[in-house]
Amino acid sequence: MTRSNATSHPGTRYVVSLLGERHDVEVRSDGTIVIDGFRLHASLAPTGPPHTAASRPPLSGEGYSLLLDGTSFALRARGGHGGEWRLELDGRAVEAEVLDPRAHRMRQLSAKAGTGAKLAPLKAPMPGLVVQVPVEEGQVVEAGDTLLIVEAMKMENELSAPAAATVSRLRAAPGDAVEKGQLLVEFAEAEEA
Amino acid sequence: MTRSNATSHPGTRYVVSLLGERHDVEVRSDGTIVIDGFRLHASLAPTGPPHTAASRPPLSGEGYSLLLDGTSFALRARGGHGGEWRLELDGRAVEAEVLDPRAHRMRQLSAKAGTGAKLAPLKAPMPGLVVQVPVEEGQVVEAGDTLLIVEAMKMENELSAPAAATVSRLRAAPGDAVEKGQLLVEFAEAEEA
Amino acid sequence: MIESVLVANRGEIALRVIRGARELGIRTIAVFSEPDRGAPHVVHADEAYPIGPARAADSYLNIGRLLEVARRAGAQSVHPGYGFLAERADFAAAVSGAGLVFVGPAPKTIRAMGNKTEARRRMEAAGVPVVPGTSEPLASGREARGVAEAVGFPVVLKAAAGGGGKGMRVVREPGDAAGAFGAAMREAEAAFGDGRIYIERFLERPRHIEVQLLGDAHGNVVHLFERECSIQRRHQKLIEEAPSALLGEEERRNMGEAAVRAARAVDYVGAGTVEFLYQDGEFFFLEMNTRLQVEHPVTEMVTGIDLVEWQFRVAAGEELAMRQHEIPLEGHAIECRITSESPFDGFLPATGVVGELEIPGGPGVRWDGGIARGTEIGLHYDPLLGKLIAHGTDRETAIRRMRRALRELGIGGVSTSTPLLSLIMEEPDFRAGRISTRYLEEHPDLFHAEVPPSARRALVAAAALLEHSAGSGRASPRIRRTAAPLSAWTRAAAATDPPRPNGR
Amino acid sequence: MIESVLVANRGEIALRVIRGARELGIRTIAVFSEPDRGAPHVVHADEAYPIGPARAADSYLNIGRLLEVARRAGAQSVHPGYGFLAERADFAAAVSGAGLVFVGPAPKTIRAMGNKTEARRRMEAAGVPVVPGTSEPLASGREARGVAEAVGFPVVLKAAAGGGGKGMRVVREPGDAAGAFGAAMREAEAAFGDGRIYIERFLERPRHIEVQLLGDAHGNVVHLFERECSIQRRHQKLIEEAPSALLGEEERRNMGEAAVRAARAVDYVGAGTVEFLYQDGEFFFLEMNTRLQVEHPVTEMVTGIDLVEWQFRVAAGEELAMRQHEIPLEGHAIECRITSESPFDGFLPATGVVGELEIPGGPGVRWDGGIARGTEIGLHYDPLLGKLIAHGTDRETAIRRMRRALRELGIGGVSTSTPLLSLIMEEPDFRAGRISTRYLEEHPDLFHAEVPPSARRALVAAAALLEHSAGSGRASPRIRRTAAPLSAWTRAAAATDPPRPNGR
Repeated sequence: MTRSNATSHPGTRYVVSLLGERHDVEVRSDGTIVIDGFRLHASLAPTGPPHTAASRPPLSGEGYSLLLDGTSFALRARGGHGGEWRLELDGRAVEAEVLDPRAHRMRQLSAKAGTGAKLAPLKAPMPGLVVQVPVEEGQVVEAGDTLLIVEAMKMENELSAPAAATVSRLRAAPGDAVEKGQLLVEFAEAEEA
Repeated sequence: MTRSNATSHPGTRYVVSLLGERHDVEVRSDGTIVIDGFRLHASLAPTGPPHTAASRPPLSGEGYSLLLDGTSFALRARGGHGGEWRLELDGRAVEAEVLDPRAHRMRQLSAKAGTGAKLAPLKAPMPGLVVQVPVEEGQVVEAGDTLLIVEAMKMENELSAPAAATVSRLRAAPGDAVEKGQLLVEFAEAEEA
Repeated sequence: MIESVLVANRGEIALRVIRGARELGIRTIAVFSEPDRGAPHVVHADEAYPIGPARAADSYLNIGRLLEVARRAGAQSVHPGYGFLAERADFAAAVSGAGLVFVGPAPKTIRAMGNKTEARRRMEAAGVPVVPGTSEPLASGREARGVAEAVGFPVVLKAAAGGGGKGMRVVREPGDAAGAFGAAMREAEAAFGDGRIYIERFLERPRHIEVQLLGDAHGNVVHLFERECSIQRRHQKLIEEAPSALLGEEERRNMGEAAVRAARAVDYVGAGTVEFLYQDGEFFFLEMNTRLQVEHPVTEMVTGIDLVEWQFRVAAGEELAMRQHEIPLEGHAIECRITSESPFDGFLPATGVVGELEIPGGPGVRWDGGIARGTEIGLHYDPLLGKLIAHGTDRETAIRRMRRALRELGIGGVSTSTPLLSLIMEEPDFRAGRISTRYLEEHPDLFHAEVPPSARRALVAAAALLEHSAGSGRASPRIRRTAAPLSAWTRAAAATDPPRPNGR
Repeated sequence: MIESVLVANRGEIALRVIRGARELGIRTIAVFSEPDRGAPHVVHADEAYPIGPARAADSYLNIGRLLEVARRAGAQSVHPGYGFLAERADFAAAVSGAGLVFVGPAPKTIRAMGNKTEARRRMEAAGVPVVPGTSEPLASGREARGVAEAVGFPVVLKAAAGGGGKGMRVVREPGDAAGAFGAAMREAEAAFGDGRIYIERFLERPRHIEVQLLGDAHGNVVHLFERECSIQRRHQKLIEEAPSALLGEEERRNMGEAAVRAARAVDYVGAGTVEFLYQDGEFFFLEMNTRLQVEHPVTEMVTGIDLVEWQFRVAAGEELAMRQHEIPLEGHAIECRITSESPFDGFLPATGVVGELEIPGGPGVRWDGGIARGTEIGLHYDPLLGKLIAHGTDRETAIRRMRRALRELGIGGVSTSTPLLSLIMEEPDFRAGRISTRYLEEHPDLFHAEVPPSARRALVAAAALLEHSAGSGRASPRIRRTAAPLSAWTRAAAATDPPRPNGR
């Protein structure tokens, strides 16, 4: 890994957002990649059976071998839409978004317009059956208070408030079967302590 | 397994050619199959990850579970053209051809027209490098005589005559790299012993 | 010998039993619920028959349907595995009543040990130490609070019919007793159809150590040493070892003998386990599991004894071939449970379809799995995908081997416990054997592990290269199978070959 | 201890060495030829570097390039695996010359044993019995014929630099001597770059029994008992076992002691094997392999000793921790070589891309593989895809376990030796231990095994159901993932549920 310097191999630039951080990347035609100013030799090869372009399995990740300055990484990757990739490395799944620099700036500008301080609504982290809802609409809750009990895989899972807030709307009731990502509880602005 | 009898579930008929034999098969809508007059309960299910119709991997076989009157078989299958299937069971690969009865009869009629007694030409059973060709065109060979030596995987493989014959044409010479299935030696009519 | 067996289970344990039976020449008959039609236990059995829809109560717990399949398929015996009907005395009795061999202990033994309060009474009578607590089920949340105050906090509520941590709740303060009682009762009712709950003194930092037993119908009982199963989350075991890193020779012998006394007290026939809690040099009877345990492979690896084989032999009336002093204890084995859970996200259950599947190999590594490419991981059943077991000459070697094997294990398409297990294998307290059932609580850092910088860089590079290769249109996201983009090293190497037009 | 190693090999043995090194905390550096870019040994190593095109002479045999990679990657040692450069004294010398540790014996030891005629002289001097024959390479086909007539037919021609059956020819009649000499010389020249051939008396029905050795730099040498490798085709081993089913205790001790004498005669350091031919109570030195053997896992499974671990320890200068009498011999282990060949078609090499890959698991089973889904099986390298090893309390148990494991093994997309191996596990002479190196010749029926009627029926049914499901257009060959076509049994079962509109 070396500090990047002037080169006769101009590359293609990308902005990669991953694990909450932004990285500037340049993919060069000489088999190197520049990440946040550091240049590395890079080689990526699929390891699974070959597929034709039309037969790429869309539902499970494909295996890849990445060599980065010689260091070997085994990854699985699945492409989504608009530069989204779901990557698996060492048993952990990570979402990445790859944009060209201009698209990234546009995205940032539009995001700034709608910022607020409201607590994000609670969504179901897994599919399951709602067993109990020990709070009511309008109730003030503290961080850690139980909002719902959801049964999944024969275990009860307590979903609790991530911060102090007022419950503005309950979207689930005991007995409901909920899907992963389904909206469960909405909050009003956090109370000042 | 029971002898088939009259049924209210008329099925679809096929002729399956496999391992040199012909089998009459009827697939019924009630979950049974009749093979050469014997009726069995049958259930076939894919075991691999789901693919959309467009993304079926064409280059490697897909796994299937077959239950035949309850007996469990693990197969891999790959479809070809015109009712051809390549099946793998217990580590053995088998080619099958599935035709409707009418197509099968047509096939038989056209085959009868062109039958001859000439020895089939020798084709390369595997890819490799031709090391020696100890016979000449026009030479009379006995069954078991070495026709070519082909090196593959660092071993020499002797290809010998399957029966007495006259070598009519040599299609390979020492030093040639040959593909699997490539024509190597053609024969004239077999000599009468 | 037994000629055929219906395996009344699914997943990795059904496959384990099928393997054991097949090695003995026993015809194997699997059963499957609708979503399990293409599951590995169906594919690997000699025969397989449908038993109903996904819901366990309508399929794997449906005694009538299981016996009907056994009859039609001509099964001579039934193996229950673990979970489902494995500790249901009525099932064992129904199997025997249908003229079939039940591969497990007698109904009266299951009944005696399945009722935790009854088991306590029996153990006290046999001179096996028990944890202070009640012997009767609790009637209400109010009674729970009263009894708890009498025994002294903290206490633990447990399902009388239970096992595996289901219907279990720890209560530290009087005010929590009634609520915990309600939750435990609901879970127990859902899991076992039996909501009875009893109460015990809760040990603060115990180790969970259990002893494997084998008994035959001729009155012989031997123990196969202990397993340490202290690493748990939500009272569910995560990592198990044999032997325990803690016990000395004398403690090992004492505990083994107590376990044998426990088994003799209930005329035990088959493979079973006595679980103990160990704290400060004392051990207390926790419960007896009258079945094969999830973690039985670690015992098999240190003793060389095949427990499933002996379950079948003993069920067929054979006498145990080994006496206590002949049973070896060689090296050390560790098992990691690979579950479909998100360990860094509160162990939330994960679902998906298994894509790529890479199974570790090489010396001293065993994989007991219940999945294949294409297996759908849903929420109907247990989240256990498989078990990775490593054996070495000592604990340190086994841990190093496990770390290596975990790194090789690849399960695409569903989140698993694997990355947490890898971190535990590196953690100094675990490596030193300083563990208790509170290990995970006491090591919260494990759950906030950062992705290391080198891995982060690899992820960034991979994402950029994939997107670059996919092209702007993203219509044909192909990457060449040969090294692409061509590494500069390859080019450098190529440049030492005879000159080429584009050589540098 | 050694801190890093360059593994100068590919396939299953590269992976085996990487696993062993990783467990010791040694950084692993792989090398790869162009077609091996995505191979398992690249994926599983810590680092990997390209070394050239497919042809072994330009990559895996390219000493200069290997040492250049070792230098640039900062490798502290080099492990050669088996094959390729493993028994090339010049490579061992070049590695040492570059200041790196060669994980193997000294160049002079390799040289002494690599030259078969030199080895014979050494062994005779050390009192190790050898087969009657020449100690000098033959100059011509004519000389071959003359010497053969002096020794007495049958004779065997062997490559002086050889091993693994390459460049080997049996001659039974004077007229065949010259032709066989030419073929052997060409093969030896191609395989080893050394066409020298010598001659020996050929034993008609010998067993191939070999002894595993470990030596350290402090003068200690122990043996780890024998392996029986009599089941061979084209002089290439197919099935190996430890211990031999044949040897008695005294023969075992005598052979072990002879092997230790052989090792001491060449100051052996590292893991090595002395191969013997055994016939009618006599054994003869065949050759010594100064490297790890393909079949080393069976020894590891019966002794519990990790041979790769000890290769590294000894190379680092450590003293052997075990003395001869402390080495256990527990149970019985069998290895089956899974090769890309068509056993029912004259063992013709098979090529393809590995599609589905199902690896056996459960108790007593080990898989040492070099393939993954997507691995291209070409003709550039050895056809060994992987090794399946089974261990049990005795030979019968190990065979039953192997039969079970072979049934589980699934390798899609390429023909393998698996179905033949399954048949051998059932064959009465093999099961009774009545084997010799001529076993396969003497059991031609194995190669004409019919597909059994039940399997044929299953194939016919599957073909018809697939075609039926694919439909007339064949555009969308889909089968529903749930049981489809719905089995009549499922329907019958469903009919016992509460009445439904379409229930019967």
